[in-house]
Amino acid sequence: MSPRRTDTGGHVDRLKTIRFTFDGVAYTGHGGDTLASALLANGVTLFGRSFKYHRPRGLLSAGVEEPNALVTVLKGEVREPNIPATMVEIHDGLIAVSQNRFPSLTWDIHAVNQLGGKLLSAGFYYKTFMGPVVGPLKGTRFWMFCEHFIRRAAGLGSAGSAKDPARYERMNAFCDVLVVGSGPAGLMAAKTAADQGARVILADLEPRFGGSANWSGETIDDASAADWVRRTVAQLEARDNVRLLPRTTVWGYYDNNTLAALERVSDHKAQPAKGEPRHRYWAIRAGSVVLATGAFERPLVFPGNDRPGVMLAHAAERYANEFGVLPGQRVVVFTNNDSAYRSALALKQAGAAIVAIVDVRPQPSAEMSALAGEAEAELLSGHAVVATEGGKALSGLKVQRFDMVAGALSGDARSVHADCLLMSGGWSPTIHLASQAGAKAEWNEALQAFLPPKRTQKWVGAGAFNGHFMTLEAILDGRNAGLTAVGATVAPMAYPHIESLPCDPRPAPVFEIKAKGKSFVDFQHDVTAEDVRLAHREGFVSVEHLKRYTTLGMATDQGKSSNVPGLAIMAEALGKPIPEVGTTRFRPPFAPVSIGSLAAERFGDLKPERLTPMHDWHVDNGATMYSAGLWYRPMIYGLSGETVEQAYVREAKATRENAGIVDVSTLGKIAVQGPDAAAFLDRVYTNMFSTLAVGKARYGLMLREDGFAFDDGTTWRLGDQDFLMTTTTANAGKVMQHLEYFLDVIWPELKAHVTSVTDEWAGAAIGGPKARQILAACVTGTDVDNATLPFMGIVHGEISGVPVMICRLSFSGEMAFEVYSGAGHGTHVWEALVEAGRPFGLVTYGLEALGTMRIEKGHVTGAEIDGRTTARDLHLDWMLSKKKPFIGSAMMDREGLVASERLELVGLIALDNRPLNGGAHIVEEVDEANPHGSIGHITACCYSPALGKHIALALVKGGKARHGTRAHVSDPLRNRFGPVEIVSNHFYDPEGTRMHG
Amino acid sequence: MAEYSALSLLANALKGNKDWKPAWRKPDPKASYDVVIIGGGGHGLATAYYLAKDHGITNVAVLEKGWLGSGNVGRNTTAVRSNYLLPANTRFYEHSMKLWENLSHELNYNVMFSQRGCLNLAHTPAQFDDYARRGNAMRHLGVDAELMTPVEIKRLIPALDISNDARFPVVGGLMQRRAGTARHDAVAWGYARGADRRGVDIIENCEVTGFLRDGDRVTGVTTSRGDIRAKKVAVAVAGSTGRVMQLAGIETMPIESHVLQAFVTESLKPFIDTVVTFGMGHFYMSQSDKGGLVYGGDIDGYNSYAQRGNLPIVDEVMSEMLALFPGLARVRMLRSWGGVCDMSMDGSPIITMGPLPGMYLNCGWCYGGFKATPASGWCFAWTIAKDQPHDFNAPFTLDRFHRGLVIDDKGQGANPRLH
Amino acid sequence: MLITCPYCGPRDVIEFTYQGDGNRERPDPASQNFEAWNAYVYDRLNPAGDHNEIWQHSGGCRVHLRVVRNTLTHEISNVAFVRGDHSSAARRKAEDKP
Amino acid sequence: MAERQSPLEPEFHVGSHGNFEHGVEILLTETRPGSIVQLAAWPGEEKTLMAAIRAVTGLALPDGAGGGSSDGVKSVFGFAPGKFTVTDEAEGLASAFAKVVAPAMGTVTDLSHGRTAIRIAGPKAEWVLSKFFAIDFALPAFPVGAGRSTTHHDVFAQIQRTGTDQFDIYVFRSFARSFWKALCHASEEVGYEVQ
Repeated sequence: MSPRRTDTGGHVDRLKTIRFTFDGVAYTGHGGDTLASALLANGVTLFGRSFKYHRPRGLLSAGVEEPNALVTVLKGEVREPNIPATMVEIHDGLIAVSQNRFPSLTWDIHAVNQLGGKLLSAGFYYKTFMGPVVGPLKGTRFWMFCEHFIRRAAGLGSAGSAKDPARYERMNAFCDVLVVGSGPAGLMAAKTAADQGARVILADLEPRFGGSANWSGETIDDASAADWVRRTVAQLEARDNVRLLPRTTVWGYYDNNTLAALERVSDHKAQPAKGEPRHRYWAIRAGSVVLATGAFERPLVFPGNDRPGVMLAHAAERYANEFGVLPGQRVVVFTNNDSAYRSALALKQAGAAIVAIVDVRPQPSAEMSALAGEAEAELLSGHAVVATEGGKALSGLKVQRFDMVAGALSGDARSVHADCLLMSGGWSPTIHLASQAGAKAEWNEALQAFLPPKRTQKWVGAGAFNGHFMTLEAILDGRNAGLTAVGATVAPMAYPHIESLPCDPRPAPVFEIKAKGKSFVDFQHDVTAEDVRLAHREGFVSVEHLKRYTTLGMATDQGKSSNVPGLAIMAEALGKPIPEVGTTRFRPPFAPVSIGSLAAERFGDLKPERLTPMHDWHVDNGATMYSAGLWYRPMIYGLSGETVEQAYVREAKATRENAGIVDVSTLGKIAVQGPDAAAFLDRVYTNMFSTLAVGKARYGLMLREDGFAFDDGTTWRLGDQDFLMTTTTANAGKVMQHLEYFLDVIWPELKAHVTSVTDEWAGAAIGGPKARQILAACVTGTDVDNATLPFMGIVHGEISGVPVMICRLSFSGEMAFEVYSGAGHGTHVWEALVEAGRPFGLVTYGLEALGTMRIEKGHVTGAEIDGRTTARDLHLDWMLSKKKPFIGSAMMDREGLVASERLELVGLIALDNRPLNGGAHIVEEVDEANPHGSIGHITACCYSPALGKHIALALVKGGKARHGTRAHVSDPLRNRFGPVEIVSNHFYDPEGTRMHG
Repeated sequence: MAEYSALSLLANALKGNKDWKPAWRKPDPKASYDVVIIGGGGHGLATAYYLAKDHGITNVAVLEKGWLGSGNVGRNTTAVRSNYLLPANTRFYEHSMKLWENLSHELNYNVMFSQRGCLNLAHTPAQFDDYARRGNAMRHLGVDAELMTPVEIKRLIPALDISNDARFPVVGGLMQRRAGTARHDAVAWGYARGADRRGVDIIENCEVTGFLRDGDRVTGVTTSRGDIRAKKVAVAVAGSTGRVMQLAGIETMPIESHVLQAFVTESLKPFIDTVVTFGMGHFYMSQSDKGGLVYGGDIDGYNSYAQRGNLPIVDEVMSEMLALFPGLARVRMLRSWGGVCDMSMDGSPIITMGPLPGMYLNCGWCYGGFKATPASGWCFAWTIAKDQPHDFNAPFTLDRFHRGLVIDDKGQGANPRLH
Repeated sequence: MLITCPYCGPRDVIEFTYQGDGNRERPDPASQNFEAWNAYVYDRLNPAGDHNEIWQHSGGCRVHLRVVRNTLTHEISNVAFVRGDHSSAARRKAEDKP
Repeated sequence: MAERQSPLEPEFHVGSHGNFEHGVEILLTETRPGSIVQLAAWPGEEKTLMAAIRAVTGLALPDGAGGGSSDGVKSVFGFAPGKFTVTDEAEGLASAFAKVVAPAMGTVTDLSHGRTAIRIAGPKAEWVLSKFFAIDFALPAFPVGAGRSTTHHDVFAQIQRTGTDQFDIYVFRSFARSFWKALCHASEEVGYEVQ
C-alpha cells in the first residue's frame, strides 16, 4: 500500500492495481483514483509550477477548479496539455508529465523570476520594453526582440502537431428536463422529474454520481449518503425515460435552453472500444434545466497560501473519504466558517492528527468548539495563519492573534509544525451556467457569496447552487425543482431523515490576512493581493479592468476560486461594498472543452465531397481532379509525362480541330415551373424569357437588387410552364435562395415553384467541328441536323437506350451541344459518347481547357462577375431590357455604377510571348522598383492554342477606349513585368461563325 | 505624471510599487466642452488623443457608458493588418499600420504591437490568383505583400497540415510581414492615458440618453450624469451606432449590429508565430504572448446587441481550426466571448461629418475596427477639427451607398451578414 | 438558439438563413422613386429590442418566416410564415400536438 | 434500358462492420426506388393534390405538417407546406402524376435520379441519426410514416420514418457517397451490416 493510502474507506478499489507514470517515474494507484489522488497517495506533493514566478505548487483542490496541478497527458506523439490532475482518471499505461518547468519540476530555472517579484508586478510589461526611438531597434523591433523571450517563458503545456487518431462525436439530444449535477439535489430532482414521466438527462462532470454525498459522511434515511446515492442511481438506471451521463461537463448555456456538454467517453480507458469516441459533444435541447451544480470552496488569502500542502478543506475531506488518501499526517485547519470543522473531523477519523483549528472568528459556536474537541484539535479562535514554511512540501506555519473587525494582527507569531494546511474561505455557488444564460448575479451579504441571477431562461436551481448548503435543504430543493421543471404543482413532502454535523453556512467576512509576504489570489497566474491593490492605485478599479490589468481570473480555472477574494480585496481598497465593484459575467465554457469535441464528426472530415455522376470514370481515366467549392471536377486528363499546360493545350486544340467532351454536371440547375414561371423569369433576368419558344434556350443575366451583376447562365423552355434554369457552379445555392426569397417574400402572388434539380441531371458538353457527326452517330429518336436542332434549340432522343435531352449551345465557341441524361445514366451516356467520338478524334477535356476556350471567346465567369462589376463593365448591357423592370433595374444606373473610371472587361495579349499570371495588375508605365499606377488586373489567363499567344481577360479602367493600345503587366509578387496589347475580350471567332455552323 | 520606462519600473519596485498614479483621472463632467466624443472605446479615445495632440483641441470629453474600453477594443482577436483589395481601404489601413508602428513610443505605453506577419492561405489556384490580385494591389500602393509556397508556409508554421490529402490542400498564401497583433486593452489604456495627460476628460459610467438640439443642429448631449453642451458632438460607438443614432431621431442606418464570437485556448508554449487565416471558410488565429491561441471566424449572422452568440459558429470555427491544425484536437477552448459589430452594407466603415449639423459620425467597422483604431482616431480628429475629411477617409461617406460608390472588398453587395 | 418553424417545429438556428430586417418595403418594380429603392436596399432599422426579421428555413422546408426576436436577449416572441396562405398548415400542426 | 448507377457503389461494402460486442445494431442499405417525385400544390390546392396522391398511389396522407405513410412499396410524406415527396419501387411515377396533376393544382418534379435513398434500421438507428441531425427522433415526436426536412451542414436530407426502428433518408445524389461514408463511420460504434 502507498504511504498515504488509508487501509479502509473511500470508493477506490484497493484490489485493483493500476500502473502509470508521472514525469517518467512509475507509480501505482487503484481503480477509482484520479491522477491527483493516486500521486497524493504515493506521497507526491509537488505537482506543478505557477505561470509567472514558477513557484512550486501542490494540489489546491480535488476537482475541476484545480489551478495548480496541471499536467500533459501523452498518447504516443499526441499531446493533451493543461489537464488538471484532479480530472484525470488513471488507467494502465497512462503517461502524464508536468509542465512549464525547465529542466525539471523539482529544479526549475525560471524560479529565478521570484527574485524579481516587485519588478514583475501587475501590468509591468505595459510600462517597458518599448526600446529606443531611433536606431536599428526603433519602431517595434526592440519589443519583438523581448517578446521572443517572453513568449518562451510564458505558456503552460505544449501542443503537438501530430494528428489525434481519436474519434470525436456529436450527439443531438432532446429532453424535458436536463439535470446538471448529481449531488443530493440533482439526484432528487432527476428522480422526481422521472417519476412524473418526463424525459430526463442527468449529467455530472465526475465519473461518480452523488457529489458531496460520496464524501460527506452523512446519512440519508438511515443509509450512508453514498448508499442512498447508489440506490437512487440504480432506480434511475432502471427507467427508460432517463439518460445518465457521468463524466459529462455541461459547459454552455445557450439561447432557448440549448445546452452544450462534453462527455469524456473513453479517456479513462487504456484503449477505446472499436468505433468508440474519445469525447462526445452533447447538444441538448431541454424543456427545462435543473441547475444543481453545487458550490466551490474559496481559499483564504494570506502569505504563503500557495505552498504545496496547503489545500482547500473540503478537498482534503474528499481525498480522505472518497479516495482513501490522507493529504497529511499533521493537519492544521484555517477557516472563516463552520464547514471546515467537518473536514477536520473527517481527516481525524481517517487517521490524521488535527494539530489546530485556526478560526478567524473570535468566538466560534459551541457546536464548533465541540467538533474541535472531537477532532482533538486545539481551537485557536480569533487567530489567523500569517506564514507558511517549507519548500516543495509544507513543513510548518505561523499563527498570530487576529481581530477580524479591524483586520489587524497582534501578539507574537507562533510556529506550528504541520505537513498539511486546510483552508476554507467560505463557499461560492456554481452559478456559471445561469450567468451564461443571460443575467447578472446577486450578492448575498449573509452568505458572502454571489447567488443565482434572476431567471432569463427556463431553469430551476437546487441545493448549494441556491446557497442552500445543507443536505436536507438540497434534497427538498431537488424535489421541488424536479416538480417545477415538469410543470407539476409543488406539494410538501415528508422530510427525509438526514444525519449531518451542525453547520451555520454564514462565513465571517474575512477574505485576506494582511501580513508580510506574497499572498496569492489567483494561484495559477500568480496574482497577489498586492497586485490587486496596485491595479487600484493605477485606476484599474472596475472589475473588468482589474481582471484585464492583473490577469486575475483569466487562467485555465477561469477564477473559480479566485474571483470573489479578488473582488473583495478591490472592494476594500475602494471602500465600497463588493456588489458595487461588480462581478464579471461568466461566459462559456464553464470548464475548458477539447477542440476535437467541438469539431466532433467533422474532425478530419470538414466538408462533404460533392461528386458528379461521372466522377469515377474521370478518376479511372487519368483525370487530375480539381476541388471547386465542394465539387470535384477534372482539371486535365493528362497523358504520362505531360505538364498541366501541355495537357490543356492539347485538349483545347483537339476540341477546336475535332471535338472535345467535358462534364458539366456541376452547373446549377433549377426547375422553374408553374403558370407564372415565365413572368417570374422576366422579373429575375435582365432580358426577356416570356418570349422564348418552347424547345428553345436563351442566355440570361441576373443582377442583384443593388444593380450589380449577380449570375448568368442559359435557361431552357421545356414546356409552356416548365423551365430548366442553369446557373454557374459556384452560385447555384445563392441563386436558388434568391429565387425562393422573391417567390415567398416579395411576389407571393406568382404561381411558380423552384426546385433544385442539379443532381437530377448528368450533363456532358460536346463541342468542336465534328461534334454533330458524333451525336448523329449515337443519338436515336431525333435528328441533330441544323433544321431539327438549330442554335439554342432543344431536342429529346436516346443514346444507347437511355433518354437524353440535348441543347445546342456553346461555351467553347465551337459547334457544341449539352447532353443531359438522368444522373444514374450519366456514365452510361458519357461512355457512349466517348465511344462514338473515338473515330472522330474526340478528346475528354477538363476545367483548364474549358477555361482556355472561354477566355479565347471572352465569356465571363465568376472571376469577372465578382460582385463588384456591372453588366456594362462586362459589355453585357445589350442584355438589359428596356421593356420591363427587373431585379436591379432601378438601381443599376446610379452615379457610382456608371462612373467613367470603372473597370471594364478587355482582352490582353502578351507582347513578350511569356505567360501571364492571374491577379497581375496592369499599368501604363512599368516601375519595377516602385510599382504604382494600377489601372486594372488580370482575371483569367492562359496560353491560347487558337491564337498561339499568351492571352488574358482583364478588368481595366477605361476598357474599350484602350483597345489597340499598349500597357504593361505589373506583377511584383511574381516579378513578372512586360508589355501587353489591350484588345477586345472576343479573341476568337468574334462573329460566332463556328458555333452557328 | 511619470514616464513609463524600465528605470521608473525599477525605481517604483524599490519603493514597493506604492507611488504609481492612476493611468487616467476620473473627473466629473463639466457643463460644456468644445468637443464631446460619445464612446470611450479605442476609436473614441484615439480621436480625443489626436484632437489634443495634432489639433490643439483639448477641451474635450470622452463619454463612456460603462468602463473604458468595454466595447470591441476589449473583445477582439487583436490582428493588425492592411492587406485589403480596394485602394480606399488599403490606403486607410496602411496609414493605420504606420501609426501602429510607432504607437508604443508615441503613447509611452507598450501596446505590444508585434509585427509577426499575417498569412492568408489559398486552397485553389483560383483563390491563389485572387490573393495575388490583392497582394499586387497592395504593392502598387507601396504596401508590403508577398506570396508564399506551401513549403515556405510549412517552414513558417510547422503544425499546419499542408498535405495533399487534406480536404482543402494549401496551394500557397499571401503574406503581409508587417502585419501582426497588439495587446488590445493596452491600446485603449494607452490612448486614454495619452489623452488624459493632454487635458481630455475621460468620463466613465456616463451614458448618453439623448441629444440637445437647436433645430437640426446638435448642441450637446443629455447623459446619466447631466446635460453636457458641446460645439461639436462626435459619435464613435461602433456596435451601438443604431441605438445612439436613434436617440438623435435617425431611425435607419446602412448598418446592422451583429454578434461576432471569439475564442481563446488555454495557455500553450509557442505554437504559431504568425497570424493565419483559412481560405475555405472563415477562420483566423494567432497566439497571444501569454500563450493562448486567439481565434475566431464568422459572425453569427443575425442582428444582436447581446454580446453573446450561439453554438453553430462555435462548432464551425473549431472544425475549420482542426482542418488546418489537426494536432490541436486535444487542446482545449478556455473562453469564448461575443462582441457587437456594426456591419455596414459594403463591409467598409463610415467616418464623416454629419448626418446632422454639429454631429460627426464614425461607425460601420464590421470586424475590422481594432486595426483601424489609430487611423480612425486620426482621421476622425482631422475631420472634426477641420470640418472636412482627410483624403484617407474621404471615400468613407454615409451617402456612398445611395450613390452607388460602395467600397465592397468582398463583393457581396448590400448583405451585411456576408461581409 | 431555436426557431419554431410553423411547419417543422422547433429547429436549431443552424438550419436557418437570416434574411434581415423585415420592415423594409420593396417599391413597386417599375417605381422610379430612388429614395425608396435606396431605403429598401441599404437602410436598416436595427433596433435594440424586438426586431421584425425574416429567416428562411433553408435547412428544412425552405419556407421564409417572419420572426419577432429581441436583439438584446435573443428571445423569440413570434414566428409566422411570411406568406399568409400557409397558416392553415400551421393550424394543423398546432392541433397535431399531443 | 441501362441500369441506373448507384452513387454509393465503390463505398457500398456488403457485410458486417464495426464493433460487434452487442451484436449488429444497425442495418444500412440503399433502397433504390424506381421513382422519386416531388409534388407541390398552389396555395389552397393542398387537399386536391393529396387526393391526387391517393388516386395514384393508394396512400392516404394524414393531415398535418410532415404527415406521411408507406405501404412498403410506395411512400409519401409532406416535407414543406403543400409539398410532398412520393416514391415508388417502380419507375414511371412522374408521368403518372403528370396526367392527374393539372397545372391549376400544382407541379410535378421528377427527382428519381437526383435523390439517393438510404435506409437505416435497427435498435440504434435513432442513436446514429442523432449524431448528424438536430431533430428529435423519439417515436412520439417523430411517428411512423412522418417525414422531416433537415440538414447536416451541407447535406440536405428528407427523412421518413418507415418503421419503429427504420428510417429512409433522401439526400442529394452528389452528396450521397460522402454521407454514406459518414453514416457507416458513425455506425461502427454499435456494429452495422450493409445489405
